[in-house]
Amino acid sequence: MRNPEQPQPYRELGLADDEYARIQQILGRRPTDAELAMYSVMWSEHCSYKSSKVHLRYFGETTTEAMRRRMLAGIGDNAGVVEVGDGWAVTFKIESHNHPSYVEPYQGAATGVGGIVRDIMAMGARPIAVADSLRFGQATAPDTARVLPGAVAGIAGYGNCLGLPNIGGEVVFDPSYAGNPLVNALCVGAMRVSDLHLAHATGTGNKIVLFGSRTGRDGIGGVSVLASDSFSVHSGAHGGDHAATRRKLPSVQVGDPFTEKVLIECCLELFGAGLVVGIQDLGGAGLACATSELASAGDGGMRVDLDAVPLRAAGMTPAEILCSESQERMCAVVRPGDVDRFMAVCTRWDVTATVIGEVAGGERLVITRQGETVADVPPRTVAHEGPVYHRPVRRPSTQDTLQASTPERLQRPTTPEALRATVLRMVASPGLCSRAWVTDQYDRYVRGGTVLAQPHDAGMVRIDEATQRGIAVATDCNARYCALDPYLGTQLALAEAYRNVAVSGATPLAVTNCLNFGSPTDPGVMWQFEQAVRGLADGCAQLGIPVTGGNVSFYNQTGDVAILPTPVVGVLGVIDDVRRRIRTGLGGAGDELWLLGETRDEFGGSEWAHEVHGHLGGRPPAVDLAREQALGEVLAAASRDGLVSGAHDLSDGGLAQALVEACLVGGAGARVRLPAGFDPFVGLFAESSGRVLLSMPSEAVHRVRELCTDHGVPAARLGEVHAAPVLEIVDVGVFDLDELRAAWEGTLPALFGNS
Amino acid sequence: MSSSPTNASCRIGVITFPGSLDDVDAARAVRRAGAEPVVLWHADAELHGVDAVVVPGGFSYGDYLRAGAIAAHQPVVRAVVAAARRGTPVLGICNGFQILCEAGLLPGALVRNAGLHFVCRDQRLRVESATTAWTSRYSPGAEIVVPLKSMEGRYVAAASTLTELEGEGRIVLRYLGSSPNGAMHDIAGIASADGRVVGLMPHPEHAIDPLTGPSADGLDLFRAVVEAAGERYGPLSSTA
Amino acid sequence: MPRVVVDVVPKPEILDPQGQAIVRALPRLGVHGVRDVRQGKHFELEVDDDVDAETLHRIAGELLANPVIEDWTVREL
Amino acid sequence: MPRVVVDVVPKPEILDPQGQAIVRALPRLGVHGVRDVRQGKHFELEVDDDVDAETLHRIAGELLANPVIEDWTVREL
Ligand SMILES: Nc1ncnc2c1ncn2[C@@H]1O[C@H](COP(=O)(O)OP(=O)(O)O)[C@@H](O)[C@H]1O
Ligand SMILES: [Mg+2]
Repeated sequence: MRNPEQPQPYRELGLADDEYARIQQILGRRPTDAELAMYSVMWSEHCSYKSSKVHLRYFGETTTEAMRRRMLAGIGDNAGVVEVGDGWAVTFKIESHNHPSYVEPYQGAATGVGGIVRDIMAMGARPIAVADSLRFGQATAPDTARVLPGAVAGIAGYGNCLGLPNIGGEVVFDPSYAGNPLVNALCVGAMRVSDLHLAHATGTGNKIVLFGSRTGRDGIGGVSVLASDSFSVHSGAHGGDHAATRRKLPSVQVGDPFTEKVLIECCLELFGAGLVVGIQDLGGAGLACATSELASAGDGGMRVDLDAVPLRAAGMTPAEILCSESQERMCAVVRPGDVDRFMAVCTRWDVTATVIGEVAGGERLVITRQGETVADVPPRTVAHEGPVYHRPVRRPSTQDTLQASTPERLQRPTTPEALRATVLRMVASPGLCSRAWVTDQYDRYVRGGTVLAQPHDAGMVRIDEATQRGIAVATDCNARYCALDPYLGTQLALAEAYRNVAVSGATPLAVTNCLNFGSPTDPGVMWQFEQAVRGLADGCAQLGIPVTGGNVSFYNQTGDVAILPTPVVGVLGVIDDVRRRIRTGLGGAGDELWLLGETRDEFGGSEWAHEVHGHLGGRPPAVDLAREQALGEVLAAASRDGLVSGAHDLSDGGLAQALVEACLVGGAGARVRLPAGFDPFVGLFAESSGRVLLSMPSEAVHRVRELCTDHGVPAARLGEVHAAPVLEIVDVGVFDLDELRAAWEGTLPALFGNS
Repeated sequence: MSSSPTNASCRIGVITFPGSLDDVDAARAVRRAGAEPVVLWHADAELHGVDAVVVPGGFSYGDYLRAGAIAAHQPVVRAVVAAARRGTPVLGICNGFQILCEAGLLPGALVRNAGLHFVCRDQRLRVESATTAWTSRYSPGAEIVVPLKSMEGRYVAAASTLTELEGEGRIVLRYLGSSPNGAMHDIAGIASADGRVVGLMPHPEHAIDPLTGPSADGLDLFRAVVEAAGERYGPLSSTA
Repeated sequence: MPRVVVDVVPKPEILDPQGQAIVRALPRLGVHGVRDVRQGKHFELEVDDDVDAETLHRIAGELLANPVIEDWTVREL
Repeated sequence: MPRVVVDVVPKPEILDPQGQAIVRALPRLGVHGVRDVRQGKHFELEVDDDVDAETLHRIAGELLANPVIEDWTVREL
């Protein structure tokens, strides 16, 4: 601003009056344009967590020393890191790219993958796998036909080109995601414990090197616009209207996966050669974020010269250069003596790299352009000392009505014919049908270490060929449960992800999350958020595994209607020998089928109530984390002793769905008699938590039952696996596997086209 | 770990382009087959005297412009073309196949799948020719299962080229079951006239161990050249 | 029957990785002097005589191009 | 600086599923009367004045197009 009288557009940048006042107070003067832009992007909800901070602290408060034992990095770092044995460390994190994926599904989802992969690289790790947790509006809605194929193609296009196997995720449909699709991408990385890199700029005189893509006018102000209150007003004003949303977004980032792949190899060579003191990825808020975070995590002082930044567009202002969200860029702190070798590695990989500044004495981040100082700020005030809100929190009055409308009154199928028809209908429903249309677009083989991927309950990759040590991950969230009770619903998500990892034979170690919610200005939404955080933290404390990181996405709503509260939970596990992994499919003919856990008449938030009656009400299934832990120990022992031939967790759709999936995935039939004690409908479709379907050779049954008794896990014999390609459920009916396969696999291709 | 006859003196080069992805996997398969993998860098027109070359899968140069188009102009490819003319066995896998076609070592081209999506699946294949340098360990007509993962996997060629390939028995692999990508004549892999250069879309390097792939059916491609080299270098020494 | 050409190019401010890759590849072909390349899409349509210009622009803007990141031109031959 | 356009289209005998997909999608937009669509590539080059026509044809034929499956045209603007 040349004219000091002219008012500054802080509101358009998403800054509230008091925030603007605080900036002036910090600086003791009116901010420059560059400073105003930096503060506005860094103080946005997305970067500053201003509405969630006070709640997220609870994760730290509930993490005991015992839980920290294996944790090398946690909340606050680019991504959490846990030690997994043999000197290996694993880092993983989920991040949302929701709104960009609505505006431009392909590029939005693609750059979502790119961003989380750079987070993992910023820990010094080699990215080894990705997973994607996706939510869309009604499967049959026209806009879903635009968003889903685009987002899936974007994840495939970017992830496949990076050479990262896609080993898991979710696809969920619900009307509340229309106009607010959720694209949450997870990345796992592995490194030697000794190679852990943290983002900090220490050592006066050390150089700041920017490397990767050139900087252009990509997604400028995107971050603040995406997450600022000003945006929610707009999206509220004209909900699904793309044109309007687009006008609000200056521009969309386009991903360049090839450059990112080269950047990965380049970074690993730099780490290996010991040429990196500190490293930081450039994501939301671009250079403004990277420089202020590096500086405040280090000694505090830094000088940056914007003239040195390689630009793609002409006439970019300092503010634009600082806030550009051009993808595929990293920022490293390098000893002066290493700069030449650093540059040589970059040249070998044909990666553009430039020294843009250095670590300086003092405590200020000073940024210049053409000899002029365009910003002079205390970096901590930009990166860490942003505003903290204590938003009003109020349990919505509607919550009681919601819980009062129980599923008991819903008409249930009783005759065998009706039950048989319901099984086929459920199997073919968008919520439960095969995800192959999506997952067949993802490379699950690249890197040669994938031991389990879709359609198995958890993804598993080998991290060490010599020792066969591997890791497993699963992401889950049933948002209908969370709507009925956000505290328990989030614990159910944790329980399912934990169970999905456990049934693979791995031992759960750590938790990450992506908390997708509506507007934080809505006290009801903040109540859901607070409940979810507490439920997850308390649950993790009970299971003894820490939350090592996560991501918050607010403002997922249209008008004043928020999405279902969607706290996606990711669980990471370790297995010391991947050859002992347990597959989801049924074992060989003659094997016995057993059901572990207890079945109750629980239909609140169930897939059946949703699909058949469009009903959401009552209470979610009961959670018993001690039981989940006991189940996990049984499965770990069963895997270690090679007792079971297959294991599939029960979740959405209950036993019926688990049986059908186990038969189809294993390519074997089965004869099953439902456990006595309740009517077949409950046996087939209830969604009671803490249950697993096992197949095992009869020789193993005795040992497995002993294990169950020792751990207090109920076990009931269901039947046996047989050679005939038929699933027979006594008193319900007989299903040809072909018939089931046609129903299960036909739905998504029919909706989104045959590929 | 499957122990296989090793031939320390057999060295097989695996090229790394910027954007190569399955090069590490090809090297692993070479090692499993008992040979020593040698890293070949895209920018060096130098093959370090290897006995055979694998052009691996991936997205060289992002597959920008056209799959394999930019890689085909790299120095190392010129060296590969020259070596192939001297009879050095060359295997192009997926992106490698695309590169060999773009470089003119193999006829035809690979274009966008008919379904327009990336396809990753365990693919049933029939071995049509067991007389090439890479398929000699299979029995003709053998059925194998190997992962296929590609976006530009649809083989196309002029009618005259197809007649020639069919006539000369140069179709090495064919897709079985529903076509994954609409390839002409269900072609999954072809060979040069002398049977030394083979290109295929499926990934045998991902089918060397049932733990990490659908089968171990792919290993024999790599074993074939190791054995042939063994005959040149004398008997195989069998070590784990 | 009239033939129509629609050319679609990435907006100037939008990154064009493909064009950039081509620029970098050309010197290896011994070709110099190519400063910049933008890669877009080229569509050739065969339409009935009664398809008017306005319809053609709808087709281009709603189906052939992605207005968020691309510009387009319509030429009737 | 001269600007050059290179258009690349799949040869007629090569199936063009992208073009076909567009033809199939048009009725859903309420658009009728589009008989056929072929999708190709469109390149816009900025070249120095001393880059001659012969070089441009080399660029088109050796890099931008694959003569096995594609035809191309070069236009100087
Ligand atoms: N978007 C996705 N990306 C990758 N894998 C997915 C995706 N959606 C579902 N999957 C995989 O498909 C299988 C079935 O998914 P789901 O039914 O949600 O599993 P579960 O109910 O056990 O959590 C799992 O292996 C899951 O990882
Ligand atoms: Mg599961």
